[in-house]
Amino acid sequence: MSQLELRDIRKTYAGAHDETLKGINIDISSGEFLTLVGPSGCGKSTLMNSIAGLETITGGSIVVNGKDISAMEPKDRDIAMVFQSYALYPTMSVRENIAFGLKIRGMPKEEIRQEVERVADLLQISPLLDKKPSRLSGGQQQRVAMGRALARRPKIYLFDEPLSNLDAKLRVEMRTEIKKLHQRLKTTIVYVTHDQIEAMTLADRIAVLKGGELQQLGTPKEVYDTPENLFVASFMGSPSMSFIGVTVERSEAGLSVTVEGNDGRELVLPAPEYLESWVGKRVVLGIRPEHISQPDEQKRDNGMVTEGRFTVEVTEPTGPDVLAVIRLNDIDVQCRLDAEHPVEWGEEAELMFDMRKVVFFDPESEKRIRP
Amino acid sequence: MSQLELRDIRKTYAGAHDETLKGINIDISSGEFLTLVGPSGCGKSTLMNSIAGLETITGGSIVVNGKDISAMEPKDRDIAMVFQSYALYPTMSVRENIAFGLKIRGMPKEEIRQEVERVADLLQISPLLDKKPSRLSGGQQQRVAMGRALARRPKIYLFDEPLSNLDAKLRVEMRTEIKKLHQRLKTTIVYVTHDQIEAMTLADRIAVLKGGELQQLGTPKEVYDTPENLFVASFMGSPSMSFIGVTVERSEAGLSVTVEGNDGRELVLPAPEYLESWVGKRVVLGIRPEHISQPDEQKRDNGMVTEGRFTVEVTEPTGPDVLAVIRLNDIDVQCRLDAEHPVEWGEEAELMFDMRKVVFFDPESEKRIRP
Amino acid sequence: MEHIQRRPAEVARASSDLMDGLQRWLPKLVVAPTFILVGIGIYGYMLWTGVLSFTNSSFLPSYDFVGLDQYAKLLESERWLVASWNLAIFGGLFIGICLLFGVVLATFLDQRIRQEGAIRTIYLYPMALSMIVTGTVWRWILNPSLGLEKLMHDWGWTSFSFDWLVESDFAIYTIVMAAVWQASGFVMALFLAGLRGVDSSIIRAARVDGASLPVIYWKILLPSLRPVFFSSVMVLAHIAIKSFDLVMAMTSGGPGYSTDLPAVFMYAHTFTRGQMGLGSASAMLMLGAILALLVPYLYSELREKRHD
Amino acid sequence: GEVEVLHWWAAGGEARAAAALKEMMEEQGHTWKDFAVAGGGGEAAMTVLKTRAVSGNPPAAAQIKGLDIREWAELGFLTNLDSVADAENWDQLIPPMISDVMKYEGEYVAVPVNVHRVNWLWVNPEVMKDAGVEVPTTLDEFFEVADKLKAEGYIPLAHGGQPWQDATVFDAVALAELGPEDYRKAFVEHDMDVINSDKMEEVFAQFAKVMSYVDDDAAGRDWNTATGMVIRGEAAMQIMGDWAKGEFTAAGLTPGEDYLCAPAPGTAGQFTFNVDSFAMFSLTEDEDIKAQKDLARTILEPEFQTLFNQNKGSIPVRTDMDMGEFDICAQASMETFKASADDGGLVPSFSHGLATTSYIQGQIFDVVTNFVNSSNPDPVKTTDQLAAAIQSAM
Amino acid sequence: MTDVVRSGFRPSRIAIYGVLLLACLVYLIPLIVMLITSFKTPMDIRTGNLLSLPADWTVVGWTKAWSEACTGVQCQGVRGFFWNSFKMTVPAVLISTLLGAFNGYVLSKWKFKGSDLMFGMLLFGCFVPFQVVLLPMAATLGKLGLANTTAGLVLVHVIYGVAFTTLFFRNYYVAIPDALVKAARLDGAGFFTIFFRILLPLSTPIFMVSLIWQFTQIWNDFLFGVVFASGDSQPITVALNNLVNTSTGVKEYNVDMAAAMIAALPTLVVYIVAGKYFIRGLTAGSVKG
Ligand SMILES: Nc1ncnc2c1ncn2[C@@H]1O[C@H](COP(=O)(O)OP(=O)(O)OP(=O)(O)O)[C@@H](O)[C@H]1O
Ligand SMILES: Nc1ncnc2c1ncn2[C@@H]1O[C@H](COP(=O)(O)OP(=O)(O)OP(=O)(O)O)[C@@H](O)[C@H]1O
Ligand SMILES: [Mg+2]
Ligand SMILES: [Mg+2]
Repeated sequence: MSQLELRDIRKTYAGAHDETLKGINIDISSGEFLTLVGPSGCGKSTLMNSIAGLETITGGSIVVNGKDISAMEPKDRDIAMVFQSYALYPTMSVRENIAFGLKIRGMPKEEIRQEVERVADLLQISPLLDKKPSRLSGGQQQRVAMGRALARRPKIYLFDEPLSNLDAKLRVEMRTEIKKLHQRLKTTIVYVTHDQIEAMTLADRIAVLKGGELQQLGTPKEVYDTPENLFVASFMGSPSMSFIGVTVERSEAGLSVTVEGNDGRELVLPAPEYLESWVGKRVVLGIRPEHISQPDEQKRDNGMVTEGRFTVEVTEPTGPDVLAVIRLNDIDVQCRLDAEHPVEWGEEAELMFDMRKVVFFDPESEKRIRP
Repeated sequence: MSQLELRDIRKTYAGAHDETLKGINIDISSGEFLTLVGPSGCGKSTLMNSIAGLETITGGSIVVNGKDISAMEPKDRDIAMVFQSYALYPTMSVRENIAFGLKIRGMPKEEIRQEVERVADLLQISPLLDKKPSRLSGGQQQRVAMGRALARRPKIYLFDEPLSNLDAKLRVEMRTEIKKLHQRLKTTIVYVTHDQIEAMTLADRIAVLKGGELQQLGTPKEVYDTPENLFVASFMGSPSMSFIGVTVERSEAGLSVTVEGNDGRELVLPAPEYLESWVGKRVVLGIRPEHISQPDEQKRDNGMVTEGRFTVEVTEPTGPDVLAVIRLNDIDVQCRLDAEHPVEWGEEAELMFDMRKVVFFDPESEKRIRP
Repeated sequence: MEHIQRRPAEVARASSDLMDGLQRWLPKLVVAPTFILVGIGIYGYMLWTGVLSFTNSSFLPSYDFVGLDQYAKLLESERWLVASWNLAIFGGLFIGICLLFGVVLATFLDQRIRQEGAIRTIYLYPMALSMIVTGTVWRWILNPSLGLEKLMHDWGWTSFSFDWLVESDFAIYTIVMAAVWQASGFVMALFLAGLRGVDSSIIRAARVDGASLPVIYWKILLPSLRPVFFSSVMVLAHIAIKSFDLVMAMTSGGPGYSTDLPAVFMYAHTFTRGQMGLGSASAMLMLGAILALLVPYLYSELREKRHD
Repeated sequence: GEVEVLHWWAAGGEARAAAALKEMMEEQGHTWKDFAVAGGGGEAAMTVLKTRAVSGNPPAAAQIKGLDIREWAELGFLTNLDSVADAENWDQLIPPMISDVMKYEGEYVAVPVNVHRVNWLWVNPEVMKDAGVEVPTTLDEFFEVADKLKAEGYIPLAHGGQPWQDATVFDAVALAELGPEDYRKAFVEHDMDVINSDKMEEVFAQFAKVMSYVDDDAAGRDWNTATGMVIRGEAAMQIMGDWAKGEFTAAGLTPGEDYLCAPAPGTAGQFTFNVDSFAMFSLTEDEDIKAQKDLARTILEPEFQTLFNQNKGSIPVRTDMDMGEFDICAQASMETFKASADDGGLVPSFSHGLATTSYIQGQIFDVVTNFVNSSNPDPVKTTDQLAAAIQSAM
Repeated sequence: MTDVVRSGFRPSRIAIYGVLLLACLVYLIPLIVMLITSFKTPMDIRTGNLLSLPADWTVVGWTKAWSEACTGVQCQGVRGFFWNSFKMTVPAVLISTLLGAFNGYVLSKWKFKGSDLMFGMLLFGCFVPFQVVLLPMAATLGKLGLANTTAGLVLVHVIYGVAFTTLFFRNYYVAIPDALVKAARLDGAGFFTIFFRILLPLSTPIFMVSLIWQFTQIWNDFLFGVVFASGDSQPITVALNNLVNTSTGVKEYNVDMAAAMIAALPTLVVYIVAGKYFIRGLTAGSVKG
């Protein structure tokens, strides 16, 4: 239940020639759930370590509830963290691992016991309490690591990819537990993940990092629907958004862009009015798979929806949906089709383009063109 | 382009008291793409190692093109494998890693060079060719490991979770590359993954393992739509299928089952005719998230589709969709809603149940009740 | 009003600063005793020796500086040249052969050998003996009239002759033999440990790639044991430099001074011949040579760590 | 008080003798702290002594000999024994040639224990008889005899290939070839005219010839092993100091009957001496100083001199002793000692550190031992080397 | 990795066993020579050869070496010196190992500016020939009043042993993930708590390596023992040296060999009993660099 401000955090590792964090500014309000995403090596763990006080920052300051804690020892910061690499104490049993932090802080024995059991129940690791970490599977270890953090009631929780090693089913369950936990405790949480769904579903806000720089900070919906730039757009969403170079044209019906299929057939797509100043210029059209689907009655009467026939190059049934690839302007474009109306690869299919949510980018600056 | 038969493969590790593989029978036809899925520790890697000849099997035989190769040395089996742990040669550069197998087989220098470059291009690792593996990120290492296998033209490829460490975007790209590669080369491939989408999209057939036993072998569609048992049903699909205990009833309109919402409101769902013999008995209704959605005009006129109002407990927007949880018969049930018609948690929503694809299980044997 | 409010915070900050300060200094405090001891015990004394090497100290230290005279004398001394050359031969052969034996034995022992534990202990036990004991035993075994040669003659092989110990051109090789006997088992242990530490999936990968067992060891495993090579070389170099005891027990530098090593030379001049200046100069040259060997190692060691 | 005595008499008769000394001291109410460091002819002991001195904690007495005594005294470590010497009248008891060595700037700082004669030839009479030869008195005779012995399948000369043993033989050959006068010039005064002369080349040539009668396995052999070869009749002769007698005695042999002692060939009437001595270090405690002086006195008392020298094979340093209890070799030694002291045939042994500093001694050792062990020894070149070595060490 | 290498009886395996057994023989011969010689009579030694068995087995050599042989004026064998060695070795081993453990901990987990340099300098310390430091060390010990005391000797062994122990521990701890230390710091543990509660319980293998190494090095040391120990506190190596380097009398090789065996016994026992921990400890990380 603490408000956390990161003010221009900079970090250069001793001996490294590049700055790893290049001035990160994030205000996290009390009780907020922030997820941190970004490609491998972008500095997510570094930022987490810096907040916890495990790495000294080389610039900026970390402020909790108005108090600068940048120079404080980690143990005085009252932060709990789940490490990407679990970092379980190998010589201690699961129980001792979870209890260690409580013991050091002088909690009475009986309370510790209760707390450990509560946490173990929550994480479904009660039968493992007396085992050594080395005898646990990766997923079990990860839950113990989480238990160690959850046993405490710190001001702030830091989770560094806490679910990455769980199998799909358990992962969904744990995700739900974390969500419930947050709703109950309302503790401030910073959460690193490389899982799209996790990032989208858990977060109040998402911070997208790249190369030590903050690319975008916003609610999941903002980040997904209105990415600031090409990088964010391509990073969020799986399969990712497809990018097609097009020229903005003006016709009687309004602005439009034209795409050309594999067989040379052209399709004119309606474009939003805010591209007015781009008429005649090249822009990048960003379109997500779910924006290209099989014709749907309900959407058809919208001015921003068009249909066209294209040859499907690849189809991939995923279970609930079928992912298909078509080529537009010589670029592979992903579409998401309904699993109930299967299309074989090589066939032609009637596809509906929903242009209401597509985004456009300036090809030079790679920034999104704002309405 | 080889046909591979696994005949009653058994494997007990020296010193272990349990059998790790308990008689696996799979026929893989020439050019087929088989994916192997199953929870951690179920024996997937063991099976792969056995095929490659790296573990001696304790029972059964491995037959390639009609020839029993069970006793052959790995180097004589003409199989290429990508290891779960990459297993890159730490002292060799990326180039040497990829070239090693070719060199050993006496390919001329110039050809090796070309082949390495071709593979590196394909995997987007050309700039890394002269680096040592220790200087690469996890994802880069994994691609090198793949390159090492792809540089060869073996009878059979074995891939053990080859994409697990790539970020979402690259993963999708690599998946597509593998798919294309397979379409071009038509080499027999056995592929282990824990990624649902990968398993579904790549495979000609999927083999689901659990505890060293084959649970189901079938096309992705078969496995997804008609899982043999509760385990397969729960394992495939993310979020996974929800299982609701219900009693089969007979009414005028035909067979039906009744579910009860959180607030006590009941909804009668139509059930298929093949449950005739189960009337009055308990069965488990397996229903996938995508079978519960917001009302859709197109589907409404089907007899197997019903609607009801339920309170949404949790909502999780994932980008393209919103995952919601409702409670039916005191069980959390996942539904997949359209991102465009958001529902807040705590609200009531009108939901449509598409009973055409739901499955029913015998609660005793946990087997699916077949039509 | 404002400053009154701030006070307690400041006090708290000050006291926590004190604790923090202590925490921050603790690591340095903990290593300090060692570094003081080593600083004096190694570097202080080395400096002192360096100073002495520029004096004409004879019987005990004195401080009449004579510039580089002692070094000049040293380079003219035939005995010093023999000693240095011997160190090169001895060090090179000792380290080389130990590595070879260590690698071969470790490789062989790695092949799922029955009774591996017992064999390992047999290879390792010589390391437990002091060099004095090793020297005494080997001197006895190699002595033509008492040892091996006599044994062979007793067994009827009368033409057998092995008299290296008493041949000034070969005596140094007998020292190599004894030293190898003593240390090669240890190197074997290092390599065996290294081999056991190699990720087994790498070997699997190589087998699938079509490599045969010898190729796997030669091309994959041994190259990846580079750090073990370095550790071994370090330990062996340490032993080589300290093999003073062995030489004294086996040949006392003889026949003549054909098995002299720099350490023996230094010792003789410093302590028995009353030529402390010359002895110090020889010590300095020795240290210089070690430094030349060690610095590249440390450099590569530290550089490698950075890339992990 | 307590006396700590650093010595390298670790075993055998020597140790027994030292034990006797210990007893005598304890009878006088002192404690004896034994500090034995064996090996390498006292090399290890010297190292220990130096470090002990440097640490400011030297023993009361230490076995130091020859010119080293002067060096220690020069550094101010040694104490003045004149009070004991005057009371006991040492100047009268000890020949000046030896007492000089014990003194620094005219004051006694060390006590001599014994006198060894180095230029002895030890002979197994059985072997000689078997080969039909007599004990040689000159080098030429030696070569003749040796040739015959060799022909009979004996090893003519038993020897251990250690630098100091090489030097011991060289010592004897040099004395025989150069005569006492030039020997002194060369090895005590380091007169370059003698060192770098034809005579010296001749010495090396003869030395090489002597060494050619040594067996092939000599390298590294201990001197007493070599003596054992004479005792067992494998070898006929050995050139070694009179400490070799201890080995014969231990084997239960009687001098003059079972084995013979003769002057090394060509050195009859001449005497290369080697004196063991204890240097006395400055101490602080009065009690200990008293004990130290008692020790000095006790060492020179006839009782100890007899006991010790009988065990060690040497002769007493006191010329006034009754030699009746000694064996014939010792008696002969004493006679020659007294006679040569008068006629100038008495020379300090360079090979045992009585003639020159340890540095020059070491340099000579290096040249000599290298000469012995080189595959084609060249007397001319080696003479040059010897000159250069001595020159550089002066 | 042994699991990957398949066993079977091919000719190559016979060759491998052949080489290994031959090597065993070579390694064992000196020990056998020592052992059988120590049970012979001096007569036997002269008439027999290296490997001939004793005509009649006798333990005279052993009893003499243990309690009768002269090592100076005393003729009480090496018995007393045996305990001297223990008195010196045990504290020196423990102290140097503990210091090494702490140093290794700091140099791997609490690096500070210059700590790598310090480590390098420490490593270099392994290579100083000990003869060089005798005199200045003697002077220092004299000034400290530790000359000729067991404490002084222990100090010397600690100084020249700590470089190796530090090297062992540092290389071992480097392989332990930093994240453990980080996690403990977040859990509120301080410098010492982390060491004692987290790292120390993990350190058994490397402690074994360090203890074994130091024990052999210190037990077998002669130079420091002879120089820095006074008369009656000399370690067994010095006694052995005095005993073996007899200057007169017939060499009693059986006594020499028995004394050598006695001197080597503790280290041999340590190697044989703890040898497997040694390999295990090395495997656990100290080799890596
Ligand atoms: N101790 C260190 N010293 C030097 N550079 C480091 C250190 N730790 C990390 N780095 C570098 O800093 C960068 C950021 O690393 P960080 O671990 O924060 O990445 P990340 O975003 O957590 O990646 P991942 O998703 O793979 O966990 C990387 O380039 C990495 O190589
Ligand atoms: N060398 C071995 N010795 C004994 N048991 C082993 C060995 N290797 C694996 N096992 C056991 O065999 C079982 C199957 O292991 P395997 O590696 O095949 O699992 P997996 O299905 O690949 O799991 P994951 O998805 O985690 O990679 C596990 O219970 C494991 O503990
Ligand atoms: Mg990270
Ligand atoms: Mg696996």
